[in-house]
Formats: sequence, structure tokens, C-alpha cells
Amino acid sequence: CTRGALRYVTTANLYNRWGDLEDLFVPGLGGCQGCNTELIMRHTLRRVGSNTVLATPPGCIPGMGSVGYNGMLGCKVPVFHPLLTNTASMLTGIRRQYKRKGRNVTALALAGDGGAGDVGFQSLSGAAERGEQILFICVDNEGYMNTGAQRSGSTTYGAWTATTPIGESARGKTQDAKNLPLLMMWHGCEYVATASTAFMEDFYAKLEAALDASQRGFAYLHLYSPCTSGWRFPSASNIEVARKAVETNFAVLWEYRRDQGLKLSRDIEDPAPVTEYLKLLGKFRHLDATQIAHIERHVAEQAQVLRELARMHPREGRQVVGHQSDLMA
Amino acid sequence: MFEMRLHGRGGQGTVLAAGILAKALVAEGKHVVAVPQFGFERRGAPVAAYLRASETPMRAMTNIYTPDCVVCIDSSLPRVVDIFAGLRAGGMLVQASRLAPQDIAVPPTVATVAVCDAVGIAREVFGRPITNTVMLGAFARATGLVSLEALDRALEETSFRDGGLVQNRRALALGHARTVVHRIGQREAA
Amino acid sequence: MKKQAVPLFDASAIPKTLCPIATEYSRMLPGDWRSLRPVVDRRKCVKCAVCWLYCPVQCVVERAGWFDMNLATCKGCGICARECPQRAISMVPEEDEEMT
Amino acid sequence: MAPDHDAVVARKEPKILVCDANEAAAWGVVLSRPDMVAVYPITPQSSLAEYVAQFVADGVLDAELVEAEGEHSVLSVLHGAALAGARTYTASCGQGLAFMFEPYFRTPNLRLPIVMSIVNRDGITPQCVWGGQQDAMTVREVGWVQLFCETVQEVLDTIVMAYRIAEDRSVMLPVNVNHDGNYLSNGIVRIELPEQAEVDDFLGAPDVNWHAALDPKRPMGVDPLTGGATGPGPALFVGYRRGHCEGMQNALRVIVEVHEEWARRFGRRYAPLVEEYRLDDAEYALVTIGSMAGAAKDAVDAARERGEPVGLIRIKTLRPFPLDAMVAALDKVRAVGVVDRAVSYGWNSGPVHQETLAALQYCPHRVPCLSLIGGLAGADLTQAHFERAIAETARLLVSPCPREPVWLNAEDR
Repeated sequence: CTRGALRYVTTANLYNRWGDLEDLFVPGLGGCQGCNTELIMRHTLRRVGSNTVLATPPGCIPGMGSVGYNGMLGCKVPVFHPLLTNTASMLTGIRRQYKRKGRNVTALALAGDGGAGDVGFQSLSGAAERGEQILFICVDNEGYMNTGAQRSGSTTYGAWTATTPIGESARGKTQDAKNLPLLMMWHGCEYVATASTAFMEDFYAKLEAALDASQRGFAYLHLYSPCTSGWRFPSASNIEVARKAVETNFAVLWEYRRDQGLKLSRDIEDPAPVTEYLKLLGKFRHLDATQIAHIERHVAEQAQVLRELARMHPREGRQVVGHQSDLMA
Repeated sequence: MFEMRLHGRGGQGTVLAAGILAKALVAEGKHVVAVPQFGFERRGAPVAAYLRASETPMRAMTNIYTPDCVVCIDSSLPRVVDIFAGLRAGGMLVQASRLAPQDIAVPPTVATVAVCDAVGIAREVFGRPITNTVMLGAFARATGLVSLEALDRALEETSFRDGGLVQNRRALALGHARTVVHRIGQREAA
Repeated sequence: MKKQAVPLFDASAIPKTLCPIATEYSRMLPGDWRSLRPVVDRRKCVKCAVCWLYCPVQCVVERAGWFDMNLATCKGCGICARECPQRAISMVPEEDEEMT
Repeated sequence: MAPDHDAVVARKEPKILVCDANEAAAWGVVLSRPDMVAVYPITPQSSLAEYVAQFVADGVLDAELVEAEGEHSVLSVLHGAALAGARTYTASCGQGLAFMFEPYFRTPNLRLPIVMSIVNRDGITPQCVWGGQQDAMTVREVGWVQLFCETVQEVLDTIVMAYRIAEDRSVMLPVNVNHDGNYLSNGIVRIELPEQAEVDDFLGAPDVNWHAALDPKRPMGVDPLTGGATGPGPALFVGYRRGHCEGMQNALRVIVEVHEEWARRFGRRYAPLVEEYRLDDAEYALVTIGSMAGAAKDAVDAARERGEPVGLIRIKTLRPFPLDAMVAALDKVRAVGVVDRAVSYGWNSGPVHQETLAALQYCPHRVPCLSLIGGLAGADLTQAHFERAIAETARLLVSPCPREPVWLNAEDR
């Protein structure tokens, strides 16, 4: 049996299950060619369905027209621009008011890493602490891409951005990215997970779990989203970049349930060299050996932290759920 | 119009006492304005509250600078705060103290001294020196401006973070019963 | 296609000077962004749906025996061609297509 | 218009409360039956938040209470709730308002009829926690309706009235009910509590999101990108700006109507826009705003006893600016002294002084207008201060108007 054939069974399953559902964004959105974020948005909303209020804080997501332009709408569910800073708070008010009126409406956020983890972090943290029944999805493209690819708290060490340029005395960002999903886990959310579009079945499973958890408390999904324009790679390589990030442990897939602790979603014991990932991206082209060593060390440390956390799993111990990783590797 | 100032320490319920007194006065048909002195209320730190009562409505929402009466619900406070500042000639002091009224040092503006061992009563009732309701009883006894019954009813409408209604009622009654009023009169004429 | 969307709010009675709202679907179609066009080789397509799974604009449409692209919305990113396990999709320059 | 109650209906004895304006505001909230209240504590607003929380805990108020992690989120929660149809309330002041500014200055443009108390507090720095109106004055160009109360009773009554004003379909704007920190927020007096049934009848059901909603049953995009230099953008944008200005102007009429109806139903009459006190036969007047008017009126009475022809103008509605009412009042006198509890740095005077100067442009005759500033950071404005203000204003009749403001508390000790 070829790997292709198995993969085809899996992907066709997803299609058979969800492909017939109406895409709840309009056919034309202004995302860049090959935009991973647009891919995430369309799959997410199709799955979450129309009994939803969607918040899209400023960034690429509304920038591509989700909320609309001059009276024309980009989305088939009620959708709005929160401020960059208050997504989780506005959703708090919405969800609680409908609950008060006896209606079960999904409160969904599709936010960038800035609106989730930088300037948006206070409201996100507050809502998570209060256990608001919100499904908050952070689409992490590691920077402020809608404004021209500037540095954010999620930008990788060493990366070029418009505000961490390369010059005589500067070689990109000088700090590591903050680990936002782990920070959210420590809030004691109902559900926290990381996912990637290169592992769609895993993503769909986590979306389903998050949606379910958001009926009880705060659910946070962190989606790793390569940006063809800001990271400088050809649009056709998008899924390849996403896949390589996971295979090198640069982006580790895991999930946390409040009552079960953290589990790794796939085997991370034998990662491909991080350089295989770094070399795909223009934003890393200038890296010197020291910088590469720094990133390698950081990736290894993060993996080790997650390994330890998974070992502390209160019920089942460390567990690898890797059905897709085998198929898609 | 009658103007008074209450002195106490944070945690003794000085501001709350002004509120309870205001309720009682209103119940007896008076008009009131009660304004606390503004600052951070910290346990032990000196605090004050102002209260104005009148037969007719008042408009000014201001502090009081020349009170007719000073009520001091803490026995050690006069050592650190000039509780007599601005007191009108012929004014009254209602003081929490174990001393006899004659033994309390007062400026010549004071014509009447009323004394109540509020700390002793509070320890007896609450097991702690929370003297505010005790001193309301003392105030009623000393001034006759408000009835014990009205104060008692005002307590019913008050929510206490420490101490229950029953205890506070008892404190009020004991404060009223065990207050000694001394009129200086003659000395004032000098 | 299982319809999910609920009819849009009828804003005809709402003054156009209150809160900014959008109550008509955008009619923008990004097909004209494309310089490369995906062309599906029907013989190679096994309907594995990988193209559907990864197409950012979700322009993949199912035909009787193969998957095709809706060229009104396809931006020509080339992900489908890159990811197709059967190598059934090729990206063809638009101008060449026009000349044929 | 609500049904006309010609006479004040014969009522049983009103329930009497002895409380400060923070508790009175909380009772106003109870009577208005909001669906959601979000709070974050800040001096001197904190006890208001506590009263509301206690009322919810006691079941006196059936509302969702959100103890948000900061003022920015407080107002943001209410944005969401209002777009889902909720009648909402919050209160803040000073730095809280400053921190809230981002959602605050978006609220009127979303046309959300949110009612919010500002328990007026001066601005830091200097670091201070006391009353002053620098907070509300600093945000007066943002597009909220801003009402300033003189008394504790007026605070309670105005909170309820604010919902009628805010939710009026020709207005649809958020309303700030201002009451001075310290002197009103903690000043205890006797007030009357309106009957719940009568308030219910006065207010009606919430009417909050008929124009913009986030509801899966009627999908729309709320606040799409609007504007730019081409296509329909510019005209659309102007339309929204103009609509907001029109809503503010409509509010002037609605504020008057609502106050009149309140007087008819509840027997308490307040000047809705501008109060004139002993003005008809006055030669000069003080202009005041907020709770200082009490002591100022006492000073006017005392001056009248001495034969001085002074009156008083109290601004209740600062936004929208009540131009006609203000001009009518100013037209009765030959000089005014404006007492501000805040500073307009750029003009070296007070904000209300600047507003008054602008209104004087529409007066048929020239009226000299002096700026007096007092009551900053909790400073007391007593009858004595206003007697000085009266004397300074009287001087304008015989000598030129100074450009420097008079700092009323500069010599206090």
C-alpha cells in the first residue's frame, strides 16, 4: 500500500464528512495567494457552523474582508471588528447575554498573534481566568503581517521582520517567541491545543474538542500559520512549510484538557533537523551559525518542557496520538 | 443647623457611624448632609466624618470647618489629632475615654464634655475595640438631638461587616446608659 | 451542498447613518489575481480531496469522476498542484491558456 | 412618547433612603433593570461597584455581573452585550476612564445606548485619588451624552432617565451620568426611591440593538471597514459622522422631554439642559456644573441679602452642548464668572469657561466672561469660595476681564 493511498482515505474521510457543508465565508476574500490563514478561517467556520458570532480583531483576517468593506459583507455569520485589544471581552458580553436569554450561541474568535498574545493578551487572560465560554482561535503567523510584517511577541528569534531588519549592527529579532499556548494552559482553561493545517485531521479533531469545551469554559486553539508574504516563501509551499515546522519540533502539536492534563499529539522523539525548516524561509536567510544554534537549542528546550509536562499527565501518562503523523510524514 | 465632626481610626467605623446617625436623624424628620473626610482608609489611621443636620433642606455638599460638636470615638486620638480645630464657642465634646469628664483637657471653646468608656463597652460586647455604635449611644445621651429608638432602627438598616445586629444594639444601649455629661458653663464665661 | 447560512439581516428599514453595518455579501471574486491556472488531469485524479483540504479559497468543486477548480475564485497559489499525491494538477500560465 | 400622566398619580408614602450618590446610583441601576453590569473598582467609584455587586448577590438586581480584569474590558464586555441586545451599565472615573478610552471613544459611533456613571475624579499627575472633573472634561469631544448632577437624588433620577434618553430611537447614544467624586459619591443625604412599577412603566423594555446586532438569527457585519478616498466610502463615512451629530442634536430635545415626563410622573423637576437660578433680575451670574452648585446657590442667596444682583447658571447637559438654552441664560446678564472643577491647559482657563465663550458668540450683546478654577483633587468649594467668585465677577461690570483664571483654592490651608 502506498502512503499516498492511505492518505487519500484519510483526507477523503474529512471531505466526505464536512465537504458538503456550505463554506460560511463569501467566495471572494482578499487573502494573499496561498494564505494559510484564509485556509484556517474557511475550514473553521464551516465546521463551527452558523449559530455563531465571529470576532475578528484587526489584522489579516478582517483585512481580507471578513467583516466587509463599505457595507459589503465577507462572512455569512454575524461578524464584527472588535478592537485589537478587546476580542475576548466583547465575546464575553455576547456569550453571557445569550446565555441569560436561554440561547446557546457559539462565541468564536479568529485572532492574530498580536490580538491574542500581545496587545490583546489582557482581555484574553481575563476571559480565560473567568472561564468564559468562548472558543478563541489564535492564528499565529508570528508577526504583524497585515501592517507589513513587523515583529510581535510571537516572532521567532533571529527572524527578519520590518522592525527587526538586517543591517550592519542588527541580525533580526533578538528574543525568543513567547509560548502563548503554554501561557493559556496555565490559566486552567477547559481546553488548549496547538494545531497545524499540515495535519488537517488532527486540526479537525481539536476543533471539535475545542468547540465542545467552549460550551463549558474557555477553549483556546493555537494555529501555526505560515505567511507566504511576511516569511518570504513561494505560495505553493505553504503546507510544506507548515509540515516541516511540525516535523522538526519547531511547532509541537499537543492538547491540554483541564481534567486530563497535557498530551503530545504526535511523536516528537525523532525530529528532523531544524535547519530543514529554517532554509525554507526567506526571513531566516541571513542567520549565522550562532543564531541557528540558538534556535536549535530553543526548539530542543521547548520540546523537553512539553515532554515533561506530558509525563506529568494526571491520568494516562505520556501518550502519543499519531495516526496522522504516520500517514502524512 | 447643627454641625458636627466625628473623629476615629480606620477600622472603628467612624464613617459608618455618620451614616447610621444620618439615617436616624432623617427618621426623625431632620435633613442631613454627611460627608466623610477623603483619603485612604487604613486600619488604625486617623479618619474623620462631617455631619450637618437641619429642620430644612440643605444644598451645600461641603466639609464642616466650625462644628458645634466633636465626637471622638477613640481614646488615644486627641494626642495625635487636633480634634478641637474650629469648634465653635460653647461647643460640645463627646469623647471615648475611661477618664471622668472633669479630667479631660479641653480648650475654652468647649462648654460640655460627655464621656463614655466606649473601649470598655466594646470589649465587653464585641471582644474588640469597635466603638462606633457605642459612641452613637453616647452622642444621643449627650445631645438629645436624636432618640435612642431612632438610632436602634437605623442599625437594623445597616449591614455590618464585623459584629451582628444584636451586638451593635447592645453596644448602642450601653453607650447611651453609661455616658456621663459634664457642663462646664462657668469656666466658659471667663 | 448543505446550506448553513441564515438569511442576512434586512437593513432596508434601518437608517444608513447609525452604526456601520454590512448586510450584503461582497461580490468580489479574486479569479483575476491569478497568473497561473490549475489544470486537473482527470485520468490521474482519484478524488482523494487533498486539493480541497488545502485550498485556501476553497474553490475545489467535485465533479462526477474528478475534482475541479472554480476559476472565478482560484487565486492561482499552486498549493493544490504541490500537494496532490497523484501529481494530477499542473499550474499553467494564464496567457498560454488564452492563446490555445 | 409615553402615555401622558396629567397629574402626579396619588402615591403611597415614598420609600426614603439615607445614602450617598454611589448608593443612589446603584439604586438607579436596580430600578432600570439592566441585563448586564460590568465593573472594575477605582476610587471614588468603588462603593458603587460594591453596591451593585451586593444587589446582584441579594437578588435585588437580576443582572449578569462581570467582574472584568480592567476598565478596558469592562466597556468592551458591554459592547458585546449591547450588540446581543442587553441593557447595560457600568461606572468608572479618572485613570479608569483613561484606560477605557479605546472602547470608550468607539461606543457612540457604534450607537450603543450604554449608560455609564463617571464618579468624577481629577487626573494624575500629581498622583491623587480625589474628586475633580478633569476626567469627564477631557473626553467631552468623544460623542457621549454627558449629564452632570447636582444632588444625590438627581443622580438616582438621572440614571433612570439616562436609559430613556440613550435608547430613544432618534438618539441611540451612550450617556454618561456624572457625579462628583467625594462630595456626592460619599455625601449622605435623604432621598426618595421611586416605585419599581412606575419606573418600569416609564422606561419600557430595553431597545438596544435594533440597528446593529450580533445575532445568528439575523447575520450582519458590524463595523466593516468604511471610508477611503474612492467608491462609496467617503459618502458613507460622512453619513455616519453626520448621523452621529444629528443624534446628539436630537438628544437635546429628548433630554428635555424625558425630564418633563419625569417631573410629571415622579414630581421632581430638574432643569434638563441649563438651570437658571435667580437669574431674571440678575446683572451678573456664576456659571457652575455639578455638585458645587449647592454651596454656590447659598452664596448667591447671601449676596442677594446684601443687595447684590447676582444669579447662577448651572449646566446639567454639557454634551450635546445646549447652545440655545445657554444663550438664553447668558443673554440675561452683563457679566459671568465660570467656575470649573477642571483645567483647559491649552486655553489657560477652564473647559466650561471655553464652552461658555463659544456660546457667547451667539449672544446679541457682549458679555465679559471670567474663568475661575477650583475644587481640584478633592479641594472643597465652600460658600466662602463662591462669595469670592461673586465679587470677582461683579468687578467685570466696571473693569476689564482678566485673561488669567482665578484659582479659588490657591490660598486654602
